[in-house]
Amino acid sequence: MNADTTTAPPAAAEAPAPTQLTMAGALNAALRDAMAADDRVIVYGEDVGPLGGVFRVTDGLQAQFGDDRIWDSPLAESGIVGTAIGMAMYGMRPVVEMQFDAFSYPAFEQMVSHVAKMRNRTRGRVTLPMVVRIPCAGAIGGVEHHSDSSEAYWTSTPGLTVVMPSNPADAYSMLREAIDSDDPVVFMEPKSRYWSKAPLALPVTTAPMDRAEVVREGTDVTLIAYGPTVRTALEAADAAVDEGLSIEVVDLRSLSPFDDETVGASVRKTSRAAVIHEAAQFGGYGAEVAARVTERNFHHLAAPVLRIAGFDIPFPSPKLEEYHLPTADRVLAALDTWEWDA
Amino acid sequence: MNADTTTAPPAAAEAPAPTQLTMAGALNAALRDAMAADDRVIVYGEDVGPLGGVFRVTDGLQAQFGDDRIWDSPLAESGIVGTAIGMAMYGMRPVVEMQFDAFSYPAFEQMVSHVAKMRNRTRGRVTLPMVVRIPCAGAIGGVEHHSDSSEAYWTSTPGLTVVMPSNPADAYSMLREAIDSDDPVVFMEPKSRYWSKAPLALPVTTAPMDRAEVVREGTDVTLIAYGPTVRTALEAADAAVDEGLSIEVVDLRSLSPFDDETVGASVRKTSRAAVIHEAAQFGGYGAEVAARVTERNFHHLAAPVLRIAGFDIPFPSPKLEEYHLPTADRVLAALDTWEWDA
Amino acid sequence: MAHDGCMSLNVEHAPIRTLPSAKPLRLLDNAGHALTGAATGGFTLPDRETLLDLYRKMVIARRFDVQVTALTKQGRLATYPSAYGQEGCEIGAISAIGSDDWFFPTYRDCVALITRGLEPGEILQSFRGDWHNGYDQHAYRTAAQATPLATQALHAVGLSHAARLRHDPIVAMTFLGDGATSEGDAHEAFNFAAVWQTPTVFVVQNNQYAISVPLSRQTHAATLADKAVGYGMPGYHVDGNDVAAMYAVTHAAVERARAGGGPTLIEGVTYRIESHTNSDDPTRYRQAREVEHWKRRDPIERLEKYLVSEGALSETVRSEITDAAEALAAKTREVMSVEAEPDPLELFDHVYSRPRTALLEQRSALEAELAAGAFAQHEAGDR
Amino acid sequence: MAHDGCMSLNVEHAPIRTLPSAKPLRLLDNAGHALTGAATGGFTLPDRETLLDLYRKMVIARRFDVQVTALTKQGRLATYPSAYGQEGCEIGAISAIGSDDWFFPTYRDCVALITRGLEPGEILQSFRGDWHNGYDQHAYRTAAQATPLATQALHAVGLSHAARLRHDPIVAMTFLGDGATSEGDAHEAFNFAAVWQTPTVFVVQNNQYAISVPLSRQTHAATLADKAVGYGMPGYHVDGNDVAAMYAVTHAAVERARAGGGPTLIEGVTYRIESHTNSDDPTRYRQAREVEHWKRRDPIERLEKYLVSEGALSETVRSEITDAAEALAAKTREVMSVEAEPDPLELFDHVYSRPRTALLEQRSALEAELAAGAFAQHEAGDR
Ligand SMILES: Cc1ncc(C[n+]2csc(CCOP(=O)(O)OP(=O)(O)O)c2C)c(N)n1
Ligand SMILES: Cc1ncc(C[n+]2csc(CCOP(=O)(O)OP(=O)(O)O)c2C)c(N)n1
Ligand SMILES: [Mg+2]
Ligand SMILES: [Mg+2]
Repeated sequence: MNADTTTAPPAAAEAPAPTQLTMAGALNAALRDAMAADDRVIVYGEDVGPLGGVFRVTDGLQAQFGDDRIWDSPLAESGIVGTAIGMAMYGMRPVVEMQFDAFSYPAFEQMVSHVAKMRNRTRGRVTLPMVVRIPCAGAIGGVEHHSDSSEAYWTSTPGLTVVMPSNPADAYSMLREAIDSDDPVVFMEPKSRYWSKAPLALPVTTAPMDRAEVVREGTDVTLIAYGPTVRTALEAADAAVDEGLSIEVVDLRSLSPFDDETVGASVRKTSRAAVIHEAAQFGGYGAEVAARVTERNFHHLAAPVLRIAGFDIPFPSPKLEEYHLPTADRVLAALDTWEWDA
Repeated sequence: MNADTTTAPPAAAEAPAPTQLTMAGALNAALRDAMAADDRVIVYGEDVGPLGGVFRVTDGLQAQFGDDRIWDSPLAESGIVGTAIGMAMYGMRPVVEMQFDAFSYPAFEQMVSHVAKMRNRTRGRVTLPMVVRIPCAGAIGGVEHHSDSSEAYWTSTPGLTVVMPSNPADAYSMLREAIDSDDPVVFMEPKSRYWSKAPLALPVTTAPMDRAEVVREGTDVTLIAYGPTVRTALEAADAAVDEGLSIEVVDLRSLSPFDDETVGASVRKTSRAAVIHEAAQFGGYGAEVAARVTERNFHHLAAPVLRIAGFDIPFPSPKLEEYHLPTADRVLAALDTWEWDA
Repeated sequence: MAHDGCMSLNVEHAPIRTLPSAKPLRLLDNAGHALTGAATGGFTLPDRETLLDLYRKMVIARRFDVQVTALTKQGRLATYPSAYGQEGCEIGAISAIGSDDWFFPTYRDCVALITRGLEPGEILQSFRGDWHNGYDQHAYRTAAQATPLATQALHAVGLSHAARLRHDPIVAMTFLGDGATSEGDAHEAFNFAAVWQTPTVFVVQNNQYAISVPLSRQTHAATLADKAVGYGMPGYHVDGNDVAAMYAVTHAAVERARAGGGPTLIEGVTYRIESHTNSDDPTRYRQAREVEHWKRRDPIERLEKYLVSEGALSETVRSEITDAAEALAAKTREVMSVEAEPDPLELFDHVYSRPRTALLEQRSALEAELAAGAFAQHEAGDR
Repeated sequence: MAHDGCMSLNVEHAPIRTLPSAKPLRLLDNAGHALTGAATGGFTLPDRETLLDLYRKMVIARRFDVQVTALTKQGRLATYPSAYGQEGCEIGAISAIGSDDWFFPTYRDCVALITRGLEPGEILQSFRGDWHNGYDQHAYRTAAQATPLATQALHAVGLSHAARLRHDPIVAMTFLGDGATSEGDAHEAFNFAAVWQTPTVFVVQNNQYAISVPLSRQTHAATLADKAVGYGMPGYHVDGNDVAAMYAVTHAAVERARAGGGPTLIEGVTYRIESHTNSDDPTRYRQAREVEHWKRRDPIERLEKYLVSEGALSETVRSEITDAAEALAAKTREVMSVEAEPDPLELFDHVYSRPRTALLEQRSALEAELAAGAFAQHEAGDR
């Protein structure tokens, strides 16, 4: 401890100086702070204990909180989600981890038939305050089954709340909010952003979890993105400046519910919109975005809402993923297909 | 036997006279004929043997083909689909039944990580000629978990082919084609249509499985429907005549792939379209239809593509399902929301 | 807030490796004679008061079941899965837990719910089609009846583990069918419970069929209780039509679980006398002969013979029980005689804790439709 | 075409109810001494030729494994899950099936694939990141390596059942990890196999860890082989570092399966000496001491000691084996020294048998991008 602390300005003690934090670090801090604040918060899953998770999001938590607050479960995802339901019924606030999107599939029945439906089935008597964390999407050179984008499965399921942060500050704030939520939350973490950094002073509270945010203002086009593609959208917006195109970027943050208000306001301003995601285009979440934005803003639209998405193929092997994933170039090329004089 | 048969015109012997057949009966006949034609076709699942399936679609088949061609498996859907994969790898053509949509969820991982991906993963070396039959949707007064509409889960999954007949003739023809297909097919059967009848002379061959069909011509609006909502669309079209509105109805038949050609031609003709389905609107298959039709026909559209769908809620109990399901009235009311002078 | 001294998840109990008895454990034979020796597996007959109580509950529960089946045939319910013939299993087991313990039932287990004190109207709401579930889970410490097979077993494991972490001495009991044991979730539940040593009691009601599929197509194991060995937990193979044996074995399991001794798997061998549900046609897959055979092994008659032979069943007791049973039947008829008309606008109320804008929009749209008389015919009760 | 006289699915075999031995079966002790009596479970040491063959395969497979780990450290592979230390288990088992039999491996089992005759370049394509799988399943009768845990066990059951329906006398063998036994699919596979009495051999490689999670957190059973009891099938608890025992037990199971005797569950007790994959950090969850302990139980050294004591390992044989191993290592280095550049347009070729219009549109779009030089940097090999 620095003997000089008394000479430091008093404000410093209240608002800690920002430090560079990765998204993985921010998530780790959110779990740590949530566990410290509320002993009903428990964490389990595969390899979350001594290993700290394959992405180190739970690093150090078992050492701090012990084996009764955070532990390694047997290797069975339906078991993990199914037991979390029981724990949530008893008033705990379980935060469970699915190791990768594709490994949440064994838990599908528990997610759809119980997590999503419990509150409705019981006329609101049984709420499930639980969080299912899912490291998601690609661009990490992962071998087969390690880069799926599963969001559409969850967003198609009434009763689930589905969110995906794109940056460390949101990661912290939204995970805290998800844990505090009385309803179950599917918390999706874009793997390729785990090591992205931002200066952060914790605890940080960003916009409420169910709100989209305009992360860059523009006048000509609205790019709607979430998770890993927010960066892609921002890159495209940067590059478009040279072409004299002013792009507004909306980070959805919440996939379900969808923030019609924020997105609609942007689209009515720009009159053109495109949505970007990694998942295959056909039946992807972008379909809902495009359908919805069009339905509600048709007479404001000068052009169809475009979808810039993965191809309609299973996620490719590491050497081929770059051809599949949307890039800023591909976004700009897509915008060029519009009849700009229309 | 009628002693007078020799006096009947000779043509009668070649083209059997149509008889009234239910959709369940047509599916039964398709299975029977496929099993008779090809001994690689095997059928198993829960209660498909002596009981003949809870909807009687496999009625009488075990008596005819024996226990080695059609049998009751243990009660485990992942096991059913997983073993079917192995059988298909060995050259069999398994046709397996999931008892209800919601009971296919335990098989989700096998469906998404293997059925959908096997051919791609193995560079086309391993094809899976298998059919997963799923009695789907509601309007049968079913208790909880018996009326889900699961199609969006399958259509969001590249590698799957997803079809849904709306009438007995298609049911027969499409099931035969699905069984003959070298690729896996998710074959969805609208439960509420099982007992709908049509005069049929078997075997019948309707349009190829991947084509949509205009089942009623019209000039003002295109209603896009599939499975149980084709009837709803036709009812709406009938009722609309009084209002002086000419409605064209397209029966999609194939959900994945989507027949852009047939649907596009209709929409370009009418310049207005709506899609109808039972599943919740948010993230439902209608989102893909609306997004796609808009993308490809934007400048032909006089109004946004509407979605008339279930509410964004878990499927209701029997007494409340009528409020949830799209009706012809609701379809017509939705069309009224368009700015018709625009 | 940090790691305190509560019990560690590192469990010290050695795995159990004992094979369940090949013959089902039994305390009363089919003629109502009390057994001694090997057949009992070391369990002793509950005292007379307990047996009388079990008898009373079975008679009442059966009357309820028969009444509901009749009402279903009259079209008053959308569906009803009867447990006729399984009362020994259902009531022996459910009577072994207390009101602070939790119960995770399936669709099959209405007679256990009645025995647990739930009201007929609460239980039958879902089968009448009003709403998916009609009782208060927390008040009765009873989960909503599960339809997706074996899924509820995991909920029971999770809940009882949470209770253990909280040092609450409660137990969770869950029922599963023979068919349900084939599902992956059954396996995961057994395994999680054994690894975590949760206070969970799994009662497999082996009623010989999963809808139409006989046990021989469901397992190649000698008994379903044998599965316990693969999880290192105790397994018991019990005559499910011997309510005394079911009670004794489940009671011991509950007490062991409560004392920190971990989970138990109990198979009750029984038979479903009625069809799977009212829409089933059992003549397609089983012989009348077989049903007759099992009718002669009726759980109520068995205990009645014993009680009579012991002189424990006075006419006063009998008539008190009959009266109670008839009163329940009357109450059931009464509550089912009025068709409930659930409010369609409630459809939107419980999906999320916090109302969503899009759902409120949909609610308004339906409200407008209702106001415009779109469903007037129905609301007039015309269906 | 109608119901012919082929074998019925109604199986007559009685359920097996024997508990596997608590101590792993073993034919050679760690010092390479041949054992007799109870320890062997009645199995006999394979003949010298077989043992020499197993030894040779293990040495070659290990050389391959070590080579691939080295190449992975050099960045030539995206990932590699080593089986160092598990060669006794892998090779004992895989050597028990013939080339007409089918094998359903996991990501862990490259050394079994090498032993089965697959080419290094074919095996490593997926780990290098070229495509999800790089060998011909039908030619090698070997399924693509499975990543979603336990899923492949069901494929093995289905395939072997199909073979049985076709009267083809083949067997399917599948490997599973200790962790994978916790998944619902493992249970469903064991159960389907036992009910259908399929010719399937399940080999559970208990290497003590599922990534970081030790066996004690995975099961409370005394042995993983104990699970067999719950399915009425034979289970064997075997020392997986004794290749002779693994071979003898799996060989017997394969022959029994081929003769119509149904499935077997075999647990090989072994240890993963390397990290889970190259991106794992095992120091976080296990002690160096433990690794050292297991290194002293090396499967190759054990058999080598026996063969030496028997005078069966001449210098000629040794050097022939070393040469073969080095040749394979050289071939592996060579095939991995050139970076494959898979054709991006192939992405669209295999999703469906019949090309879909929408996919062809997407293919054309990518083709145009490529033509326009969108990925020129990459194509110049600049990554
Ligand atoms: C996951 C799942 N698959 C299928 C069904 C359909 N189903 C309802 S009851 C039943 C049979 C269950 O048999 P068993 O577990 O023995 O219970 P029982 O009805 O005999 O009490 C089936 C197949 C279901 N409810 N859930
Ligand atoms: C369904 C599923 N869940 C999680 C994973 C992630 N994962 C890959 S390997 C592994 C550990 C597997 O352990 P084990 O079965 O013992 O095999 P080992 O790696 O030790 O050979 C995990 C959790 C997966 N591949 N599949
Ligand atoms: Mg049953
Ligand atoms: Mg392992």
